[in-house]
Amino acid sequence: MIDAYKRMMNIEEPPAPKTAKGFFTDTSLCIGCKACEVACKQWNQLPADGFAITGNSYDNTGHLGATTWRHVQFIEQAKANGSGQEQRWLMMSDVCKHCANAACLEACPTGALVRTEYGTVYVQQDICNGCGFCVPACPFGVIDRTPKTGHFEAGTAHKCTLCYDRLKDDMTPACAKSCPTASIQFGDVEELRTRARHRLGELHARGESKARLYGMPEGKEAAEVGPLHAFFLLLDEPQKYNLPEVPRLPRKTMTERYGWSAAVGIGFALVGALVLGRRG
Amino acid sequence: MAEGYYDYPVVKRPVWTWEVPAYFWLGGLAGGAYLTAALAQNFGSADDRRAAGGGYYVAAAALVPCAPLLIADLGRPDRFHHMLRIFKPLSPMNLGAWTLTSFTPVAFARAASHAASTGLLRGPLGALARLVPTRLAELAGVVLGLTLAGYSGVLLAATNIPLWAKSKLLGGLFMASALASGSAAVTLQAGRRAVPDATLHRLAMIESAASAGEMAILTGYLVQSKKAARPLTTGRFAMPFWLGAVGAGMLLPLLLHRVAGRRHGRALRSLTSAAAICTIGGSLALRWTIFEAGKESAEDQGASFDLARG
Amino acid sequence: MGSNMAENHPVGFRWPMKAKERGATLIHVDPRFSRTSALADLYVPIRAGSDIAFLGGLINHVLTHDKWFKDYVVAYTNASSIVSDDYVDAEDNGGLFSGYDPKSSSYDNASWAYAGPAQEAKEDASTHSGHGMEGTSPAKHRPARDETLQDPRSVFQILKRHYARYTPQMVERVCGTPQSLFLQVAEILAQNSGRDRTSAICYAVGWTQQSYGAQIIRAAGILQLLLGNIGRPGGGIMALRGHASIQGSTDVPTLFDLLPGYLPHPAAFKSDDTLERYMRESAVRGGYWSNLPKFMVSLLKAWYGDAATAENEFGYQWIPKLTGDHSHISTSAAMADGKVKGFVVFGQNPANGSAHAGLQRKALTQLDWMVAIDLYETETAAFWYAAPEGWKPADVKTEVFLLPTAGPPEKDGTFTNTQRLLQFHDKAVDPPGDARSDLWYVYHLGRRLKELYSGSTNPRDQGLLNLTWDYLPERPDPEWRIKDEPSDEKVLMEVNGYTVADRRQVPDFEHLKADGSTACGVWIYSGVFPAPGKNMARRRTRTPENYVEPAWGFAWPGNRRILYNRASADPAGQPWSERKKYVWWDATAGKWIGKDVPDFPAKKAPATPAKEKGTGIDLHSGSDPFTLKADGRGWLFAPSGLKDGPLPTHYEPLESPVSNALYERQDSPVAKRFPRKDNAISPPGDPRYPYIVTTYRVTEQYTSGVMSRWNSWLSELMPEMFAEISPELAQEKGIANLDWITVSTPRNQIECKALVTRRMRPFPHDGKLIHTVGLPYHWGYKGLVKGAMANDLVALSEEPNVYIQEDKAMTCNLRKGRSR
Amino acid sequence: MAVEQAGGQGLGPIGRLGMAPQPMSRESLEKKPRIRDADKAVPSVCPYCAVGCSQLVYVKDRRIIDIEGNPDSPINEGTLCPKGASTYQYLVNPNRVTTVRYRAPHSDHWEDRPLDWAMDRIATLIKETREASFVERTPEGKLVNQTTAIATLGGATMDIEENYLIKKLFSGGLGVVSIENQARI
Repeated sequence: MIDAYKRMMNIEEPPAPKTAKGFFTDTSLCIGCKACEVACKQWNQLPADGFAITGNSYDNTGHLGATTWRHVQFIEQAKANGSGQEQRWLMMSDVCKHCANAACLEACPTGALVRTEYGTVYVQQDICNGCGFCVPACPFGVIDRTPKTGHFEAGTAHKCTLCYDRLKDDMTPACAKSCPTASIQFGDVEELRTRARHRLGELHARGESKARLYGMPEGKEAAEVGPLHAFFLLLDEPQKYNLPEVPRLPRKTMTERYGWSAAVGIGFALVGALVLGRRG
Repeated sequence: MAEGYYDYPVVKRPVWTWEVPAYFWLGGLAGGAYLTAALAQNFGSADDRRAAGGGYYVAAAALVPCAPLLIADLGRPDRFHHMLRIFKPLSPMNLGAWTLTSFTPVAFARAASHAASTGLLRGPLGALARLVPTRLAELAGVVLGLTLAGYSGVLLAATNIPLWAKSKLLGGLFMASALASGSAAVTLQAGRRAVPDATLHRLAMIESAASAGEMAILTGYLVQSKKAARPLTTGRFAMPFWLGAVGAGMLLPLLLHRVAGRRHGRALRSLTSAAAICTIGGSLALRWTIFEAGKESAEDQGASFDLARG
Repeated sequence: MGSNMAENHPVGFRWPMKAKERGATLIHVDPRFSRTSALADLYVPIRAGSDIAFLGGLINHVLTHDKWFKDYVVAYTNASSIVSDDYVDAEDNGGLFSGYDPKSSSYDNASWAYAGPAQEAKEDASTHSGHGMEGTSPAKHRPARDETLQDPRSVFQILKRHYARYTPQMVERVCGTPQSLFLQVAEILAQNSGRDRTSAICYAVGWTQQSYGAQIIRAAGILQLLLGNIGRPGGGIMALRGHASIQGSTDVPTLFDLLPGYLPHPAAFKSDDTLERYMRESAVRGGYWSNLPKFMVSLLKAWYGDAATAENEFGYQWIPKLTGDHSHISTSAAMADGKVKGFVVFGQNPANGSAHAGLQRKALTQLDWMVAIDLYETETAAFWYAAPEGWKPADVKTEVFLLPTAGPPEKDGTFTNTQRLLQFHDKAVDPPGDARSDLWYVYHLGRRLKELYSGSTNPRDQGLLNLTWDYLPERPDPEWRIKDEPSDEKVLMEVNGYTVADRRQVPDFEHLKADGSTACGVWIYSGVFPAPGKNMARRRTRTPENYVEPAWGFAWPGNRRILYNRASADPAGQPWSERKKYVWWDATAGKWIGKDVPDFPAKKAPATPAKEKGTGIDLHSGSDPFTLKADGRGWLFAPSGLKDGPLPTHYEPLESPVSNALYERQDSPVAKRFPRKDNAISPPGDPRYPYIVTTYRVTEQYTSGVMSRWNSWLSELMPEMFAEISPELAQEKGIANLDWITVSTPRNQIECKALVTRRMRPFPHDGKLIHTVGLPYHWGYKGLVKGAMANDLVALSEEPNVYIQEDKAMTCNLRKGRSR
Repeated sequence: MAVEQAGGQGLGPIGRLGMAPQPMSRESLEKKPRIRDADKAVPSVCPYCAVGCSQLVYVKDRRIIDIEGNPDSPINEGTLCPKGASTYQYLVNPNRVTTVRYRAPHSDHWEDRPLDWAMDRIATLIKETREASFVERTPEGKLVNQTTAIATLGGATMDIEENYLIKKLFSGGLGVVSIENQARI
């Protein structure tokens, strides 16, 4: 009976945990070439999302989505009549953050979203039934569902898998492998964090005063979603990159919201009992 | 000039379509009707019990389209059963699926046992229905029904959509709306049968209490949501929200009940029925407008930043 | 400068980025703030077309502030050489050098020669040119020198005078670059050069696609020689070439004015009527080019095999003689006039990618037949029905073939990259359907033509009939479906060269002979296949202990990674510094050793004196590193080889909104214009075309788009044609971001969307602002994404030395709205 | 595995239901990179710019299944730019021309023709044009043995062996002088 249920529900014993893997995306090294975007699409055989110019600098991708798992942002900062030296063109390759406390994973009703043995967050395509709850749950707007009628894995949720398939063979994820300037670094999360702290120190010493890390355990952005397994070195405030200051984990406030709901229910029951009981 | 990256939204627009608010509405209505019926069974007079007993039928009937609606909204409807792959109360969606799955048979059983007790259901089926442990079903049904009525708002709130997540009260609001519509449905069906005016008055009073509570919570909700409420209170959903959900769905029924409070007979029946229809419709309008405006809210970069400020 | 490396060579840019992390300073000098600028330590804006003024300013700074590397300059350059008394510098002649003939718009360069007896001066007066300039260098092998550099006729003094007016103020005026920024660049370069440090300059078509492109590169060469940055690790001038094997197709070459390995192509307008005269004219007594006869005869033996004998000049007469300028641009003009009947296009797209694309398309309609060979339907293949001109197919007579071809993993073959590195790529799969490799097409076309001509006794057909053409493998590889694929390695073995008698591969070009006993297809590549089964281009061995990585691929010549690397050691043969140690003289072993293959006779000691009576590099001393040069020295001043002057001089582009601030002469006196009705060029300061327009590429697309616009992953990243303009220009014209605009030149007009960005800036010039319009040229009328073609706006013109059009600086007008 | 890595910090016993232990699917357990069982990985060179990045072309059942940067290369060390990373689609693409297309003079459409026929026809056209335009001597009597009525253009994205044969055939064999390529552009 239980076996039949497990078979029907595709339930298997998860593998034993291994060292956590992640990305350190150092935007100070990004040249905006978008190799990561294409390498990702190539490896994962993702379709293009359409052909329209946005007019927003060189970013014609716009945002991460069900079939875009790396996205390079282009932030032009310049003053009128400013010299070239004051001008900045920030580039940043955005990706799923693989949060320690992942809102999408917590929202998932089917267990399609799992934390893998590498500590990453992964959508199991043979489980996901496309309920769509993970989509608004993500505080970063990463995960999305493909249209129900489409050529690519229709109707299920998608996002960066941190190349789960490649990790199984100790291969570097496609984006990090392709990155020509090591802006995307892949490795053991702990080691990457050490590297990131060191790098930040270097940049601060060089006078890059606005440089900061985003997604480290000590950062306030980790308050709810926890440290990010794909974290960033930014050259400006997180909002400039569309990153929330303190990304929310919905579960944190859920009890309270249930409480209000229950209170209303109980209150109504009491009122009802009172109204009916008065004459009864 | 946008604070963030051009005017791109921070969070993703929900992919859900009309089936979801429709399901929330019906599920809530079912839970509310069941609770009202159960309250009458346990606390009401014989008239009340007779009048409100139809609430079980309402609950069962309202549940019929729920599962199909929920399944229809899935990206992969063929995998609907994965909803029950694990038990994960942390996920309101999972909790809801389990609740719907368990509440539906309970509600049907209770409706059947009620039908058997009123003689509507005879023969072997009736005999079977009489075997249903009424008290247990009632208790279980009330808990499940309330959960079904109450989780939907929490589900929406358990996201990062500013309109849904900013206030603490969306769960309570949907619960109140569910109870209002559920009790209204009971009133409505009672009004079609020969029940004493006093019972109708009492049912109307319960409904009014729910509507008044809903009104109060809505006010709190809007206040708490602050600027995040703008897609709902202004813009293209403002009209259906203010006129439909608030005006026709809460204020009008309250007014009608106030008028009905001093009436009897036909007038009372007409007024309570009209109020009930308004409440039920308003409940749908509330769910639909908040749901749809939530999608617009997802595109509000500033509201998202606001929501996620430390 | 002249390159947008981060965007167009992103993986190449990996290395400057690494260097930056290790403390190097990256400077980007460019009209646009590009992705390269964003990553550079210093971004320096410069008005498009003013590069020589900028570089001249740097040269002047280095000279006047005594920042030049004296030991290097005195020993290794021709700074001390004395120039002919007849020489008149452009400074003293309104921007023209001596020897200018306004009628033919050309120079007689006799007066630019080193001072010497009349007879030798005459020997110098060659008209040879092109890539073979070094080989044909007639400069006197041991010119008179003044090592104190004080002689007013010395190159050093001429140089000083020539650039004296290229002051920071002048740079600011001409280039629009703030003086402070310019001086920063000058100081960084000066401080980062010398014994311990080197600086490198990277350029690309931002320089070459100007009417004085070669001279811009020359200016960089002068600067690098003065700073001691040539032949040394971390130094040099790096041409960032744009195509997988464009270096290879230049070396081999498929260029009209050259034979393989930069041998000058015989021409009827030179004294090339016999092989002997050709070789006498082309080979110089001094320097390595004295070996030219060995290379030429070996080439003829490779081509004509046994039919090439001493009696028939080794088949020399079967090689056609040039009768003029047969370059792509000139041929296009002739084609438009109906003078060309047949056209074979291998992986090219002139209907979109070449200058004056509209005229190119018209030219295609004048052909009798055209063969396009590509993986995709190009604009060129589709001109007869899809061109924007809207011709009715019924009115187009051209017979058109589109042959499907193979991509690199579908065939064996060798690419030569931008570092002269030959890398072999192995066949992984068969090409699909009827697609065949270009090698297959050329081989089987040749085979068929030989059949068609078989039996002909007409002398003019004998070249074809005698052409060695035995490339089919002994037995086809059973793995592949296509059985008649020629053996690529057989071709490469011919390219390497072999002994005629016993057909053994020659180990390198040192073993080639002028007596017909050796054959060699491309002498500079000799050594790539020194023995059967030993394909050096296919080597993929890492050498972690040596960053030069000598066992990865094969760099010509002779696997040398840095040319003239003798200059990495001081005249005594010792490294200039420990930090910059590269190649040095090992006195104990009596030979040159180091990280790289020494680009110098292996056992020639530093103290070896020049043999006054010798030939070739015996004429050079042991401290003359520039072995290809007749005098063994790096040329600050080019006494020969260039058609537009011995020293780079600032001229304005052929189309410019301003007049030349430095000279009376406005633009290049010898650049070729094509004065045709359909090729109007707007005059300087033309108010109808007040803006500068420059064309370029972006990372996400590739040239005319054939290799990227059929690719959805790339197309979605850059989906539409756009023009980049500054907010100032946008405001002046009432244009908002993404508005449609129309850009026009006297040739044509195109419409596209405006991308308004502060990355574009107006340049102040004499109190006015000069605006620049930036146009990527990736779009066309075929592909997943389509758009207007920037090359429609470009004029036919030719830089005089290398025949390249000017499209990095033109003038245009701009208006809001669509073109129709 | 540290709690932080596993995620779900601060979850109570109810919250952990369904999260720990967290079942996986068969597909997830069996997940593997598609190149694990490739028949071969063939070294190649990127067809785009001249940096010369080395690539590995993975082949299974005579089809390309993946193209990536070659980590052994001292030039790119496994990295690629977006164009290089898209090489797979450059080759495996439904828009590729895989038949010989022919458009007769004045015709308004392409037609597919056999490869052999096209090759014969092109050889004939070359011969005809050459015959009609060949110049042995200039009016001044200089031997030139050339034709200017045929021109070739290309190819900078082609192999040196191919360029060599083009030069050899068209120049040394046929007397064509206008042999040019992208380097001139």
